[in-house]
Amino acid sequence: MDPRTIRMTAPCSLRHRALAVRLVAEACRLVRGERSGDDLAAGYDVRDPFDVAVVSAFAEIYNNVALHACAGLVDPQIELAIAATPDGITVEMTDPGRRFDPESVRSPDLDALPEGGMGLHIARAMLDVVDYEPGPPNLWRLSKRRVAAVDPPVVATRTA
Amino acid sequence: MDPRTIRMTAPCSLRHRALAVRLVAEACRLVRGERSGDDLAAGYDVRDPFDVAVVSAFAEIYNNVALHACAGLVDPQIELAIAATPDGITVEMTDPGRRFDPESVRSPDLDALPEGGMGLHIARAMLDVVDYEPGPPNLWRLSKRRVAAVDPPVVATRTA
Amino acid sequence: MPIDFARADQGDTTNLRIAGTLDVLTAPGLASTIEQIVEERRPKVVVDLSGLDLIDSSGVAALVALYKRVRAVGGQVQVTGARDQPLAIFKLLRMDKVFLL
Amino acid sequence: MPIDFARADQGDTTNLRIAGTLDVLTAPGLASTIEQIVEERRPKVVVDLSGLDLIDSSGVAALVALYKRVRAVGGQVQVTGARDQPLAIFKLLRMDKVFLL
Ligand SMILES: Nc1ncnc2c1ncn2[C@@H]1O[C@H](COP(=O)(O)OP(=O)(O)O)[C@@H](O)[C@H]1O
Ligand SMILES: Nc1ncnc2c1ncn2[C@@H]1O[C@H](COP(=O)(O)OP(=O)(O)O)[C@@H](O)[C@H]1O
Repeated sequence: MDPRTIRMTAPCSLRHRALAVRLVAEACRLVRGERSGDDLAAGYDVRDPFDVAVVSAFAEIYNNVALHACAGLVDPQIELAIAATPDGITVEMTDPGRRFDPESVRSPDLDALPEGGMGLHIARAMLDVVDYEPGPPNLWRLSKRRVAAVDPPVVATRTA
Repeated sequence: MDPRTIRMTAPCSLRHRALAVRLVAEACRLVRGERSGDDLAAGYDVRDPFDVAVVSAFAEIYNNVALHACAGLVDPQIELAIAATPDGITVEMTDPGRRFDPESVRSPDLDALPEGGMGLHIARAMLDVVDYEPGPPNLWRLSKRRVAAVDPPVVATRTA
Repeated sequence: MPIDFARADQGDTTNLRIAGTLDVLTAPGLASTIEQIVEERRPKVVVDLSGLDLIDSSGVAALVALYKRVRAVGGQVQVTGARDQPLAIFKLLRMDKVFLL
Repeated sequence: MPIDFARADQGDTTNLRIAGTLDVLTAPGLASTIEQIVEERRPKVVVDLSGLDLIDSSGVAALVALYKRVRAVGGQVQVTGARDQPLAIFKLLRMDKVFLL
């Protein structure tokens, strides 16, 4: 177990969401190498595009877990394991709830101005990795690299 | 293990302090019964006297643990267990660091305008309970009731 | 700031200012205001999001519902002022064009 | 806002505005400014804390050091504008009277 991993266990409900979201947001600051801990009272910065992406995606996944997976359970708890390094962030979240198949969720038809079904799409678009292993406990693995690869993909070209 | 307990494990350093302090601050909002999770972007509220007391005290104890107890350790980790109920909050923090005797720390002579030695005094004055059990791991138990007892103390009166 | 919204009517135009966070926890608080605006068949609704700090998919859904319903009764909706995280979400969902941001 | 401070001299008076958080992480950033003010033997230092949101015992220690050192070289210090958590800490440490809050 990496001693730098940040772990949290907390009730899985919307009421407790801020505990998890704030922890993830604070971990993003560690990724960016900002000195943490010195801005408690000030406006909370979710302006940096990296933080925007990670916090937005995580909040969608958390909402789904609280609303869909853990609905009806008595005192469900989630577990978070956050690895924040200068290269990026990985958040693993386990929940004791209903399993499901994320592959069954289609991308929304954005031209139709959907009024739902956008959560997973947002998470996938914002992150590099959105993996799910059904359980119980179910495991979400969310990950984003800090610096997007700048090398263009190698494209094999053929002359026809 | 109470399923409503909020637990965190994280590196014990000043750099990681905000993770712990934010979690404690967010737990204070749960004590106050505020709906949490809906003010991520806004100014962070440490105005409520209860929150002011708990966050101020916890930050002092955390600083001491990071600076005095865990100094020199390789990858020290703290563990937090937070119980937030409408009655108040209890934060237990364990650290793998040097043990010490808090009784040996005198109250500062405030009239002398001290330039140090105020941390434990602040914590004790702000909270109802500041207990310490030497380890390892060392355990701090910090607790504050939401509503101070309103009954005046029973004073035995005697006629001289 | 949880959510903070204000409606002000001026002639044919209804100005709706939404500030703070619009998400699964707070969006339900907008529902009755949206309902009223639709019932009153307001011809023009201007939604000012310059004070909005955070939105999630439930918040977007609430705005889309407002947009669709007002248009369904013949009205127009214009969304202005989105910035930061909300703007990023609208762009990702390609709603910046619909909302004329 | 980590810490944010500004020094402005006007005649005999040095105005020092400290905003944000003044704590074990940020207080060291003030040290050289304090050093300078003491070296220059400024006769009057007014510390404006109206923008200060949070302080801890290390932050208090930095202000006390400023106070003592300026006075040791014959100057005066006035601390103004403390509110919320910092004011609660000053009162607890009975510094509200010294600082004339
Ligand atoms: N963690 C989960 N556990 C169970 N079902 C889920 C989970 N996440 C998503 N779902 C299902 O997938 C659907 C689509 O999810 P999503 O794309 O986030 O949109 P929305 O939550 O707005 O419906 C949900 O309506 C729900 O039925
Ligand atoms: N958790 C701890 N572990 C070891 N020593 C400690 C701890 N907390 C406090 N101390 C000791 O007690 C002293 C007084 O602590 P405190 O009242 O917080 O003031 P300060 O940290 O400003 O000196 C510290 O200087 C340190 O020597």
